[in-house]
Amino acid sequence: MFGLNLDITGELAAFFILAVCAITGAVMALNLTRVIHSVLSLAFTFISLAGLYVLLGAEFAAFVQVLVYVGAVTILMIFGIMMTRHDHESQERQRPLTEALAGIGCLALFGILFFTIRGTDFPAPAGALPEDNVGELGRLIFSGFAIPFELMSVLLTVAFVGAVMLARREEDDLP
Amino acid sequence: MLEAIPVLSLITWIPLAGALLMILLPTRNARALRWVAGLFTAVPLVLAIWLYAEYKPAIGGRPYEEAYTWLTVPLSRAGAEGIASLELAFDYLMGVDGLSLPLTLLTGIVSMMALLASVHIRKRWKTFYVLFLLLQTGMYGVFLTRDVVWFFIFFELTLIPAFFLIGIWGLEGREKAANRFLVYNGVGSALMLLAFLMLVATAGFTATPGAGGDALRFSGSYDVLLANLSGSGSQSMLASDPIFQLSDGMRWAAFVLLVIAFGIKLPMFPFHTWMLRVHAEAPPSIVMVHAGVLLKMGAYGLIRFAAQLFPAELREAADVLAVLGVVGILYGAVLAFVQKEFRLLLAYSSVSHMGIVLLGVASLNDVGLTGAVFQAVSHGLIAALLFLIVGSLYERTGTTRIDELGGLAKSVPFMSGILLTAGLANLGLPGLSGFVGEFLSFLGLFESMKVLTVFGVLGVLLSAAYMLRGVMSITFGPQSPRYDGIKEARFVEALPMVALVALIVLLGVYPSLLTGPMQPSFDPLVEAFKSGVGG
Amino acid sequence: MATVFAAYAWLVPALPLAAFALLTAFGRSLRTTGAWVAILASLGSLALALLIAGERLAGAEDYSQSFNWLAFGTATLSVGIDVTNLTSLMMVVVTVVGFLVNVYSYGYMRDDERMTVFYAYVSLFLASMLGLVLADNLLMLYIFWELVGVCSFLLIGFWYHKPEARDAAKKAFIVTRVGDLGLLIAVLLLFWYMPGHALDFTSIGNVFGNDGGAISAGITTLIALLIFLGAVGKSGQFPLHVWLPDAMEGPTPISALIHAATMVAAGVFLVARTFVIFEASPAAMATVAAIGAFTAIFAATIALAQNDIKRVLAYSTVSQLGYMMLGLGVGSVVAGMFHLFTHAFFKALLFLAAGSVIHAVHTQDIREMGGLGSRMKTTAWTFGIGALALAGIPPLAGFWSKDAILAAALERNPLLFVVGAVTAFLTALYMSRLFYMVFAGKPKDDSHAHAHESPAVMTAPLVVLAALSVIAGFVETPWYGWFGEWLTGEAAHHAGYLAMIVATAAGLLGLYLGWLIWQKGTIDRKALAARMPGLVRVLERKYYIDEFYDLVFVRSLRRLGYVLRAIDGLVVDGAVRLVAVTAQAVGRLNTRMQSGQLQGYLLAAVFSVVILVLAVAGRRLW
Amino acid sequence: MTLLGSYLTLAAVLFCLGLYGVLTKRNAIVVLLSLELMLNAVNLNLIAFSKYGMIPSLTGHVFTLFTISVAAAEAAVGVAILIVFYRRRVTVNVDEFDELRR
Repeated sequence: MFGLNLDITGELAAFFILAVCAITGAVMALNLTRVIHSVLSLAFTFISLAGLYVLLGAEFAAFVQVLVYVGAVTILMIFGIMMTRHDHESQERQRPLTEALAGIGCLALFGILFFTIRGTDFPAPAGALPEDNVGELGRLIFSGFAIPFELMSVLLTVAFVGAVMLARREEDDLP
Repeated sequence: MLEAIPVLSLITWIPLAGALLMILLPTRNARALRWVAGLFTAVPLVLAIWLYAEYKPAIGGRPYEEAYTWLTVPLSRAGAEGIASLELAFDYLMGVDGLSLPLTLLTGIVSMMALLASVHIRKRWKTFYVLFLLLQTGMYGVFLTRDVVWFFIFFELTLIPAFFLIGIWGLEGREKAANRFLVYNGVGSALMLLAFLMLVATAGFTATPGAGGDALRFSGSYDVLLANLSGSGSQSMLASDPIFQLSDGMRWAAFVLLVIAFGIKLPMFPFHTWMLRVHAEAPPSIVMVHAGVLLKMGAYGLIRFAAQLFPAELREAADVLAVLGVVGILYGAVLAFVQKEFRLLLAYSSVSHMGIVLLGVASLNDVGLTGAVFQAVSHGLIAALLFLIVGSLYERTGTTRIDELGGLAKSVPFMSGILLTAGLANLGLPGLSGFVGEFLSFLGLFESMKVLTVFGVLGVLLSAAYMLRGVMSITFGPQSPRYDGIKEARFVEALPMVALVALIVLLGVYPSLLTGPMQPSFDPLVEAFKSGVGG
Repeated sequence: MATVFAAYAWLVPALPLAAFALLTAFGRSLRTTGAWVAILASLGSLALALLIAGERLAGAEDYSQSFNWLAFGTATLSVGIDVTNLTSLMMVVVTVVGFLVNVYSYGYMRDDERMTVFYAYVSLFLASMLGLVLADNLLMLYIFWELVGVCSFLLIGFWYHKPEARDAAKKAFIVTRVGDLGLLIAVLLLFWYMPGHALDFTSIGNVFGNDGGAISAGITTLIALLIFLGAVGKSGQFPLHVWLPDAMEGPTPISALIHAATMVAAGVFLVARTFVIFEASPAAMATVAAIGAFTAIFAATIALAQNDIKRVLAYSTVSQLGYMMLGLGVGSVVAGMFHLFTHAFFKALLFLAAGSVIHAVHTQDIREMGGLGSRMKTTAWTFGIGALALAGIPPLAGFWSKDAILAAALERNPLLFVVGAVTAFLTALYMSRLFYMVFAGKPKDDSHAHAHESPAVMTAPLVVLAALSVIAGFVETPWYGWFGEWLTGEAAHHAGYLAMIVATAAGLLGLYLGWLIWQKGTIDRKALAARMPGLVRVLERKYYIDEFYDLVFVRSLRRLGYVLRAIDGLVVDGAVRLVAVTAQAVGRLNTRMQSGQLQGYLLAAVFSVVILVLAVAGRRLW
Repeated sequence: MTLLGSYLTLAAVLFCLGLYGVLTKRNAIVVLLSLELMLNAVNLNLIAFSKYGMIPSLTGHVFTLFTISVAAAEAAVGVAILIVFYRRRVTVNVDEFDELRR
């Protein structure tokens, strides 16, 4: 599957560029010491993923991805950073054992996933997605998935209220 | 007439209904609570007596059986050939036979007596009676259900109320005693569950041949297990499939698990230590139920499951069981001899007497099995009586230590007389019920293991030594002035005492009353022992 | 002749049983009425027993009747009654003595506030004893055997507040239980070896009577010895005799009824009842004879050195029971049962007379008595008759029965005969000692000077028994073997006059020597005792057998108990605690791993997932 | 031959990177971010399957949308908790998050 006899199509090329961007962003987010940098490089990853979504024909998902992740989540995180102090990050204790174990665990998990993916013979898709998939998506959400959708809105409201309640500074809540 | 109503279910569930009703009653009114508890204990007892009177040994318990399917879970066919459908069923099966009938009656009697004795309970009556009624449902259920899943449920149902009853209303060391009780019995239950799962998964199926293969139905029905394990079960082309055959190793594993599980409950020799604390610390009315009925669930389980399902294995292991029984008899007796606390003396005495039950089971003949059940019932009554008196004495004197008591025959001649009678019954005096059980067990075992029996018979001598030492130190001799003013038994205490003594005498003089219904139930089992084939 | 009354034989034990039930239920409110109930019940039994015996004398058929008691698939245990000459004889003995003792107790126990309890116990005893006698099979006999034991236990411990009575009762119960175990095992053996699991005496007689073909010789001997072990326990034979003297802590009428006339004789009765088994085993017969002879002489020597009036009589009882065993052991049921028959009367008489003495002087120590003969004429006279009968002086009852045993022994084994003769001499010696120390001489204590004769309700039974002690022997004399013929169907053989002469001579010699020592003072007994201090002490301490048992059995059992208790606590329970401690340690270790930090938990979860996936689906990856 | 395998592999890479971050990072904000990364990897899978799966369907898209919404809610609550925690302990170090133990 990863043999060199692949035809270099436009999709492939775009996939590779975006994949490299996404991975780079993620790796940098983990490696950078300052939190704000991490957030920004992760935002880069999110954007790359949005590109991949477009590539996969999920324009609406890509749109939401940019809107929510890059627009909302990242900004939320930055606010979070701004409201807390991060001046002792440099003198962090090193935990080589934990890190090594976590590395081994993650690599092992990746190995399993990789070999599984490689060993699986994916059948060709039996059809194609509709051309106007945003409209189709809308119909789907408001018909078949109407109840989950409504529940989702309730969840968001509750989360919103909850977040406000939690973060509200109360006089008798001070340390 | 009794056949027309679901009498077994009524016996089992009426106490539970009483418990639910009682939750609704006001807590303050102890009198009303007591009457309600009494009513809901008395009704099953009356039904049990009625059932006992109606029961025809020749017909068996068939007219009273109840069977309902509660829930079926279809299982995937797992690709096997020749199976039309496969389902896992949870049935509600109730049944009675000569083995469970006497124990059901015992449960009713002892529960009633313990309820009368519970006048000593001075705090939180309501909770006490609710738990007590729950416990009754569990005990009746254990003896009356014919489904291993329900057996397990009922078995556990006895555990939890008993735990709280010991832990809340016990004497000084109650928490520890309750913990011991729960841990040991929990282990026992776990082993039992494991064995049951093994059995249900391999031998719990019935196959109905049909178009497109057999319809297989797995359930916990005891009768199905019995039939399949003895090879006389439903014939399916799958019955010969190795998956549905317990290998020898598996059979042995299940057998040993069951023996240990019920051995803990009995208690069998090395597993007895939990029961000492319970005997010593639990409130008297609960010890009555505990020694009177709960321990007998071990005996019942041993015969019902270990013996009836695995006669061939039991035959192989009979020597070991008999040795354990004899060791238990002598060990318990010698230890009882040196105890200073009367309740502990009685606890070790129970160890000793349950060893006799084990002997009866290990004897592999109808005499011994009759003896084992008789001994179980008789010891239930005697232990209940003994602890009833112990409770009454403790309430008056604040101690049951042998060296602190003495000469009580002076101030409480009636109770002393009852105590002496109970002691004599416990040491196996002929004419009282204790003798019949012992004698039959020894008689049964003597057929195959003569020398061992002689050692067991030595226990009879030792039991005389420790019982007389205990009883006579309390009632005979000069009375300490401390106990001059103590009062004789009240009517509500005297009534169960007299009733129990009367029963003990009755069974001692006319044992056929109890053995009559048992006999036919043992016949197939004895046949199986003789032929050596499972079943 | 038709069996008219035998059909009602079950009433003989049932009457006292009913009295027992009545007294137990309403005891407290009855008092003297209760005593009358018991007395009337025993009178009823006596009358019926006499009627049955009369019927049998006229030659009625044996009567038996039985019911299923317990049924199994394979066998049936039954209960039933069996009226034969042997059982009707025993019935008469028991009811006569029982009735007389009941009457006597009315005077003796008059001041005791628990008199109805006493009568209840006595009635229960009579019922059990009569049940034992009538039992038609060994199991039923065993049941009543234990019941009489427990009645004996209850009555010994009647004065429960006395620690000695408590200990004596306990001892009596446990020591006899040792013997009972033998009987129990014999029953078990018989059940499995007898064809058809039959335990009734008729079947036993048939099986063993036909030279025991069905059962091997070894098993026969074993069964016989085990049955004999039961008899040894009940009849106070060596080495299980230790309980009987202690049993004298009970009220004296009880000593007369249970521990002299009836229950202790049950062992002899048992051997007689199962005599076919013994006859089938020469070894068992030899054992019975040897144990009997040894017990006879052994107990007689102890009786010489005891100072408690009842203990002397108790050892005398042990000795005489040994005599009966000797009689049985040399093969003569007639001799053994005859001696049982006569002994019941004169020993009951002696005990009741002793009770009369104790009632008067409130002590049991013969060293404190003396000179009572003049104040208690009836008692003294009747006691004297009893003593002479016991000493075997012709023509009193004891002479004839003792002669029958000695004659039988001479026929079988001269050594046993010599032992018997020496015992007869010793018996006469200690009886004369007892008589002289109690009734002759001067009062040792002023208070005893005012002792007076007991009321008529107590002396009347003495007179009746004395009369019986005189005449009871004439039913079986060397010239008139009617008793033996009636009992066994064949006349007893008598070895001529040698035994008779020797027995009489031994008795007279003993009496004379006793007269010399304790009455005339020709032989100074203090000097005699000083010559053999060791022997006297050994005899006084009863050969240290109690001490020996205490050391070997009681103490070692208790020590074993302590060891086992330690083991139970440390090993059996310890193993459990070890499991608990291990579980706790594991738990503590786990607590430390529970740092509360999510990342640690998650890491563990990741590894778990990896391992799980590899374990479940690892093979499919490659 | 589709690119499905490649997308899945990429998602696996991102997932494992996110997991590594969650496991090792001290800063609670970075942990939250890594969590988002893992969720994104899942989303990528969903969308990839919705196009290249055996039966292409828009259900994957719908699920992605839901996931994103939940992730947003989660991030909001997460940050709020973080701030509350910071107010109490004056740190955002995950090592100090041991309330489960107390």
